[in-house]
Amino acid sequence: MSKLLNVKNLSLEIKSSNKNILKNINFDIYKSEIVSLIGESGSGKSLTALSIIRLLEKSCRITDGEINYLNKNILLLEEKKMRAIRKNEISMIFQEPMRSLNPVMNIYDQLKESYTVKNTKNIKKEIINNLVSVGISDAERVISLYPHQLSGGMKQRVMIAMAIACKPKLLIADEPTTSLDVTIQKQVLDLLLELKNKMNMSILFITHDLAVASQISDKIIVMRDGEIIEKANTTNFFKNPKNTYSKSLLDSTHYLKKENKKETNHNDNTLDIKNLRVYFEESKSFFSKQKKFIKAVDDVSIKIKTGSTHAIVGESGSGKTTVAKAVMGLAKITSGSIKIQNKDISNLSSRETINHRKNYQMIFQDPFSSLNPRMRIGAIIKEGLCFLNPEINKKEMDFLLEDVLYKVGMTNDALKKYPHEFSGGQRQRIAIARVLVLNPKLLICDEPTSSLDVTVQKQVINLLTEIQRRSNVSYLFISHDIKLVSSISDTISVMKNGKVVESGKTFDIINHTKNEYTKKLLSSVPQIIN
Amino acid sequence: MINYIVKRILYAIPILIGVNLLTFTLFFVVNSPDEVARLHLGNKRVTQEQIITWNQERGYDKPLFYNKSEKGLESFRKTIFYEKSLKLFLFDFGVSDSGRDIKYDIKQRMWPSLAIALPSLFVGLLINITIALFFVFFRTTKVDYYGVILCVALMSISSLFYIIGGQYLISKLMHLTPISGYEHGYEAIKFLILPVIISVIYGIGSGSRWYRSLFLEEIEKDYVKTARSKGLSESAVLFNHVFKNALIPILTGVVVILPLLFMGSLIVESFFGIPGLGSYTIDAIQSQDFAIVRSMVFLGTVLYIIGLILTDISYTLVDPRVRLK
Amino acid sequence: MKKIFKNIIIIIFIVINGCSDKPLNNPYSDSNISNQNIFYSSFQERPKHLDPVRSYSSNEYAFIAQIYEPLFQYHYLKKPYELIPLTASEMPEVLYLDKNFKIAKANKNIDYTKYIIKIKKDIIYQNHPAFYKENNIYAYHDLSSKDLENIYTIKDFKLNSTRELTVDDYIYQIKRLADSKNHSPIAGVMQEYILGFKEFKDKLNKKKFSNTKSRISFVKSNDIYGIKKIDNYTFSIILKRKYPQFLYWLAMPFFSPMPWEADLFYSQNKLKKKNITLNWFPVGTGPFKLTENNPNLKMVLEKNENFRGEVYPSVLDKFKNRKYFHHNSERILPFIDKAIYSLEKEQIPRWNKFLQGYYDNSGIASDNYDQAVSLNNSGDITLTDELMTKGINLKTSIAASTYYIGFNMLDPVIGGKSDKSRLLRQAISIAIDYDEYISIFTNGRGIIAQSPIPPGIAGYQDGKTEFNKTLFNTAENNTISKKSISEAKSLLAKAGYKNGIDQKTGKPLILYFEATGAGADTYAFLNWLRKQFKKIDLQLVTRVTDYNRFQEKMINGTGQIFQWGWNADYPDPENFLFLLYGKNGKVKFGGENASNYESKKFDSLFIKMKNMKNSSERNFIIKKMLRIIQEDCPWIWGFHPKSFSLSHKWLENIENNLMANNTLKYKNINNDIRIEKINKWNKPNYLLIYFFIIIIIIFILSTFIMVRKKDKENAYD
Amino acid sequence: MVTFLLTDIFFYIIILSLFLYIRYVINTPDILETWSYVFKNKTGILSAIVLSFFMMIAFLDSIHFKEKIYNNDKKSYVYSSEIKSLLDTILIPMYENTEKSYSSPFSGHLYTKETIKVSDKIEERDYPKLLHKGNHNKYFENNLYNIFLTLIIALAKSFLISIFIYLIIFRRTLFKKDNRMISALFDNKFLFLSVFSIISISLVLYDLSFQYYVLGTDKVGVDVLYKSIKSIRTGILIGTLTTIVMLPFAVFLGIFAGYIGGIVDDIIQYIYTTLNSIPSVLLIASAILMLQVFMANNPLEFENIYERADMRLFFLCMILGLTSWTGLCRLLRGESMKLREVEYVQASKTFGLSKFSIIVRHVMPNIMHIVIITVVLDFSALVLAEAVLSYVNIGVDPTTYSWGNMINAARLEMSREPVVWWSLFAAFLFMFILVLFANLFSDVVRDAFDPRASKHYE
Repeated sequence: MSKLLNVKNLSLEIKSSNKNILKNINFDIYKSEIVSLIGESGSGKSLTALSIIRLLEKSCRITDGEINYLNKNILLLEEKKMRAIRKNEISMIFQEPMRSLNPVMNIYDQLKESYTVKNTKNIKKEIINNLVSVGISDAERVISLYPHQLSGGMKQRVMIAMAIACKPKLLIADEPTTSLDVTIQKQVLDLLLELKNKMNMSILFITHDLAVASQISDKIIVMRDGEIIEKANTTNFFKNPKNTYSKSLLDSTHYLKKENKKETNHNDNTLDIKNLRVYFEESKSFFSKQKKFIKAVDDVSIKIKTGSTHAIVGESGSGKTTVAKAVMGLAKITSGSIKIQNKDISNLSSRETINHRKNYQMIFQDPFSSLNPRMRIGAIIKEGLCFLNPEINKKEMDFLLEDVLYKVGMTNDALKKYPHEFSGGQRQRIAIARVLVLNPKLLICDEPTSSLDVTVQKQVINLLTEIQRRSNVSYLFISHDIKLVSSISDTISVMKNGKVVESGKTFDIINHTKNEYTKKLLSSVPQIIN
Repeated sequence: MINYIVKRILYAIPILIGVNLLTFTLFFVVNSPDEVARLHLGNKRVTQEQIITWNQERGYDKPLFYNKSEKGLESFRKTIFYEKSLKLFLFDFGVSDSGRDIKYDIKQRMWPSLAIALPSLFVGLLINITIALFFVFFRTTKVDYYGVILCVALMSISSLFYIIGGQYLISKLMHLTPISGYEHGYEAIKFLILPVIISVIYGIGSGSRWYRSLFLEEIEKDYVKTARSKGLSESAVLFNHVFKNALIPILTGVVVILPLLFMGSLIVESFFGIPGLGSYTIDAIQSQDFAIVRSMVFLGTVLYIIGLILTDISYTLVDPRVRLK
Repeated sequence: MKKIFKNIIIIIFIVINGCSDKPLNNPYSDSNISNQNIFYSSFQERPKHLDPVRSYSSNEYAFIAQIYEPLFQYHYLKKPYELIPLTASEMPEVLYLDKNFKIAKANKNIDYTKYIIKIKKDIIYQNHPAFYKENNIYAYHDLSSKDLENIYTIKDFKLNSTRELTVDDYIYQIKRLADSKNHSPIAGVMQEYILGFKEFKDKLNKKKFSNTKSRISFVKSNDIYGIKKIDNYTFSIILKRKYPQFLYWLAMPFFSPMPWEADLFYSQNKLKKKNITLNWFPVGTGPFKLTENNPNLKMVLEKNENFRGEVYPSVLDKFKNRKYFHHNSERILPFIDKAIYSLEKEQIPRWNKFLQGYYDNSGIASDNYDQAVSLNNSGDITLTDELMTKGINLKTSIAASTYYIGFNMLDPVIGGKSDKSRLLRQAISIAIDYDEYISIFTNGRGIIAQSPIPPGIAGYQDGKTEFNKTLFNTAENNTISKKSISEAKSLLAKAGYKNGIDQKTGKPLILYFEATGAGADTYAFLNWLRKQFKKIDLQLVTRVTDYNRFQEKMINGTGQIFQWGWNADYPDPENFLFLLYGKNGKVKFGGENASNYESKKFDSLFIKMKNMKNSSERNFIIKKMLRIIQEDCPWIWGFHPKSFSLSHKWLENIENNLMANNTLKYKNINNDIRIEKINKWNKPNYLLIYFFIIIIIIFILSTFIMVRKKDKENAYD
Repeated sequence: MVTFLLTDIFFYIIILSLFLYIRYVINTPDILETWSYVFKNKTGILSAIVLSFFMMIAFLDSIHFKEKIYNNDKKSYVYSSEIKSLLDTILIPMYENTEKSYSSPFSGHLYTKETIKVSDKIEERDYPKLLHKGNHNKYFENNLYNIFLTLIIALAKSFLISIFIYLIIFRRTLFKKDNRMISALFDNKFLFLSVFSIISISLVLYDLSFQYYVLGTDKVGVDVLYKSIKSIRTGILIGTLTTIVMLPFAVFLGIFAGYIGGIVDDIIQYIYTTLNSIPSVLLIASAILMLQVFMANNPLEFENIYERADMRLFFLCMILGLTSWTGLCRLLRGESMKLREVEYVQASKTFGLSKFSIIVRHVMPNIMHIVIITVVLDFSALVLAEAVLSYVNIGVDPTTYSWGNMINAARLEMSREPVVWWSLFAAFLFMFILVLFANLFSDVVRDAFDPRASKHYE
């Protein structure tokens, strides 16, 4: 097997602040093999990719090293020649298909650019074939469409079509599936594999998801802040990772299965949602009288016992978040009832709601936008407290803060700081502290980990379970990641297009579900194979 | 589409009414008709009776909103408000205080204004875009940096300096163009060159800088990276991708002001003695001919609103993402 | 790259060849600067009215005086000004009548004056659609909107005609003066004099008319009984009293003939909608007719082909030495075929265009002054060398007008008859140094006024033998010197404002000056004025408003101190002194006496003086009157502006005659000189263009270089 | 006796709020972060300094007082009605004495010839000597040498002064090393240079103007340099006061429209669309005319020209403000609409906070950057607008010192031969400097605050 690409101690620095962001990277890619580049955000995997295809920002400079493509250093090529290589040899897929396609050009024009041949007649035929080959059946229709008219999966397929148009020897795929739903993700991965085999090209596959990597790649390269810390072929890697960091990565993917603690005999429900409906009125056209509705949540009923965790699973747009909002009173309920500790919140007086509110609180998805950047941590945590029980005095307050910070594993000096001084994980802890300080009976967690790196994810989840064990609070846990959910929840309901397609005990559903959709979900979740 | 336009026009009506009321109150608070009369009757030997008859002729003697002397509908129609303001909605501008028919004048003066405004707009657009692209090409180099500073410097000069300086240099010293004046037909060209050049140069600073920022904004987007990864040449990337996208805000920006071009540019026109609507307005302001000013305000508003509607339409034409609801 | 270079070189080559020395900056359509005899000039603001019944300002006269012909005109060459017949066949016969219209025996029982006026035969109007008849009905007097489809100006009417001038037209015009619908500014004055004018006016205004047509026919059919038509070429006017100045009025455009056909023609509403009105398209018998009237752009006068053969005036031998006297006098007027007046609001372009030779004549604004004029060693005014070499001619003369600062006599502080206020006024009058004003703001183009009366008019005080004794002292060898500031201060102290502090209140005295407009010069002037008051420790507060506000203040008498001016209607002291006549008080009577000055003695003398012919006796009375007002200082006697007018070498027969308005017909143009000079003065200079080309080249090249560089570079650099 | 003109008071308010803002910035790290970006950058720091220098002049010029006159009958002092400013007292050498008419920069005689009496018989035509300056050289007879020496001395002085200043501030910063902004200020060698250059320029001008009219004199012999310096206050006031006037409208309406939405939104939108759709020149024109009526009708309220002119200036600002608030309002509306959906706002909703407290706690602080950007951006535009309005005669009062008025007058001077160029030049120079640095500053500020703006000033 011959070497296709060889990266030899490549180093990169940012011009303005001469700090190295890549420190001598070394790896090889052989013909028709898939190499996965794994690492958390900011580990420099994308930069490596970009420097291979030489599309780095002007702001960073290659200080040292060489990249030999078929034994000649492409870094030495002049731009013109490099273009030719991009056109015919190496091509790339980017993470965000919606942003990576030119919004004002239709698919045909965009695809056309990646062909060298001038004569348009054949090109059209080729393009259509190409699209078909990436699994777009009605290619004739699609080529005349604009990107915004396509679904995320379709876009990514088009991107792939674009990349393989020139029959490249090397395809660089930068997190090609991260922004896609699991079901779609699976299809795309399969497609890549198929293509690879068909036109035996090599793929440099960049991802943060070990499971995905394990499924497709022959070789694994783990990066961490600009350095390669482990290189191994896939099977070995997942059997016994040498590096400690790799280990932590690895075991952060599988969670300690929650020991089924004995049934809480008093079966009063912390949360009891009965046929909840939330319809949004579509902005109706100027003349037509009758209103159109988007049925975000349609006839959903959920019960949560005290101290237990209920998870809502569904793909994007399934209406799971809307349920949460409805409970928190952020979305108007069209019909149905929501009881929290047997109080129907929809008919409470404003005074009562204020008293009642401290019992149910919410943790948001993105810790970066859920903390006001202009407020000190202290103020952020206090905010709810001061408002919901004003009678509390200074001393108690300080005690409470200290206590809650301890609970979420932080120290007092945080109080004086501002959010931007913390990492994502810490922020999420703060967000938790903010609600925890009110010691609520019900916590709604809306994808609390999805925007975090895997290792951090684990810590947060652990924290949550820890909290639940101490003060037996019940969770309404919303997530798209059925794998994660299965490990921490007692009961699950699976949502699709605003409806609950299935719900019940987690164990039952994970292991022997009846429902097709659930099956699909489960099957498409990437599992680490070893 | 049609729905949308109809809707927009319906929305426009209350705005026009608002503007109308506002200007009306402004203008009839500012000067009582008597004073206007005195101004227009000249300053030698003006008797009160002349003023009264003058007002009668122009219907300034009527009550503002409600006319008791008349009965029924007449009591509303025989008022200054009805005759001076509401009639504007029918584009019936009436007679200027100096006794000329305003509509006629506007029709006549519209064209010289356009004759300046259109060329300066499009030549300016062309030059500014070229310069902007130039900057973008040289981005992150010194050329770009000092270029931008130069633009800022150009921006920081008052338009008056451009005009005075230009006239002095080109007309007085170099004898390249007439100092001022206007002729109809193709003769107009030699009178328009200088004002057009000046207004173009005046626009370069802000214009090219603004377009530059638009281009840069686009050039940082992901799809540009995609395009590069296809191995397109830099110029191909610039023109086929960046340019196409940046053109959307540029075009629509042009469309907004397109109708307003009729209004002409106040300063330039009056400096170069070009009989357009701009100088018309200035004269009206200076001689306090409120009939004209009122009409111009109304006209301006209408054109502005038309501009807005056109913009939205043009969006749908150039940007596939936008659909009118 | 080579290709590009080649192209660039070619371009440059073309451009350089394209550059000729032919002037590019000719502000007229090239066809115009031809061998046709065209007079080029400018007007600053569009004339508001070209209807003789309305127009009263010099910028309007500049046009209509060339078109309409009143009965009399001023002799173009003679000084002092002298009236001569224009359309009249001779000067009118004047009869003084007693109360029952008999010839008055004695001077004292004169109650009426009768003028019998004869006009020349076969004077005919310019060709005009209003006169056009088809089988004895006026074709264009009842136009339908269909007829008007592609008619935008008077020229668009295909068919024209004309008719002879008769006295009816003069009579009709006088009636129009009476019609308050026409807002004639002199209606008020005339009803004092013309017998039956007022009655006619009231009758007319009482009557309600369904439409203008009927109004016109009414005016046509009814008579002012003071005015009698004797035959087609003779008519008589009876005045209620003796009023010698009336002849001057008859020389003004107000008394031009107006054919009723025209009035009727223009009264059609459909035409009004197209701005075709009598106000914009005059109809006259004069040497010129207005063929293009675009007040936003230019106005064009063309030779009236129907103009009778009036000839250039000749005056006896004192003009023999004039180089062009011989070849012009007795020649038939007008000399020029066409006069083009372009709208020129800004002063800068006007002056520059004049220097470039595109305007034939120009005044001198104070800012161009030292560029134009210098005083030679002997102190009299000549042109600067620059203009000399251009061969420009200068004419100076002192306008029959005066500028003054008035005190509002109704004001409690500054006004009133009390000594206190008079002394204050005198003090201020001394303090304000008009010599300086003239030198700063008019570059010495004016002479200090001793009294309202300007030079060239009976009763003028020259400031040598006769002068204002309140403000001036005689110095040695009969020159006079202004009283000193210290004297002013002592006057102020006497008035009870020692060091500008009111002795009663102990507060500084604050006076208010009403300024108008915010012209570029206003600021400078106000500063200067404040400096003047400061000299005697007085605080002056200036209130700047627009002309409307100013007028209003004058009418309500709320103003305190203000600056104003007066232009003579006719060269007679009465026309100036009436500005201080009590019965003309602006506040009380809405007259022209803006400072609302009132003095029994003065008024009685005024009435006496008013109706006299110029005579030593009259001068004596005037002198007495002047003494009174000079004591009271209702005004600060400002200055009489000198008017300078410049004209190019090729413009001939320039006499500045400030009373005569119809001077265009005398002017003549030598076109060859003009063309030669214009070409000489306006050689274009192509430096800029080359410069720009070079810039562009650099622009292009650098881009190309950059492109190549970018293609060359590799990842390391 | 110190007197407060209307605009003075507002100007003090502006200065005060400026200081308050600085304090706020210094103890909120993240904003300090952004600002320190501004001060780390050469353009930013230079323009900041120049602007603050102009500000200082304007401030000195806004401290007004009346002089005492001794009334020797009453044996007591009374106050003259003439109002002077602190700046006037500093600029005495330019202020106290005036010539007759035009004189060119550094020249010793008037610009135009006049007939001068040599003896009582002979008159001749020549350039009259200037009364006060141009003929009284301090050091040398020769002008060039003299100017040169004056220049050297001034430079020396200013060097010492700036060193002094520098040390003072520097000593203060030794104690608070952690303070990022100030350290940023003083890492920058550039700072010293710019401070020095400004001080030296002003000192040179000042010293020279004891002996010469550095920028000549105008039609009535007033020192043009003096006029241009006095105009600074007008320019700055128009630039700042206007925005101050408009801010409350824009901010509150904008936020309410955006955050509360519904009918409120509709009404506010209606208001600003209506105002927006009127051509602003016309709106301003008519408003100014109205103002003139007001002033003509109650003349007694304005004791003297200063107050009168000041009143008009103030109203001009008001009117400009009223016509220009709509843009910002729209921006803020959009932004607070976005904020309404942001998670931390949602979070505090879940605490059941009231709309108002959410606006105050969360929305306000997070739109401030937009406000700052617009304020800085508008500044220069407004200064330029003043000139144009004055040209149309609807600008500031003709007796106010302003560049607009200077340009307006200069239009006539340009047609003179030889040209009187210095008034126009002076107006151009000062206006250009102010606006240029305002623009540069605003650029840097926008880069710092606007997340979308590309930071191309590295």
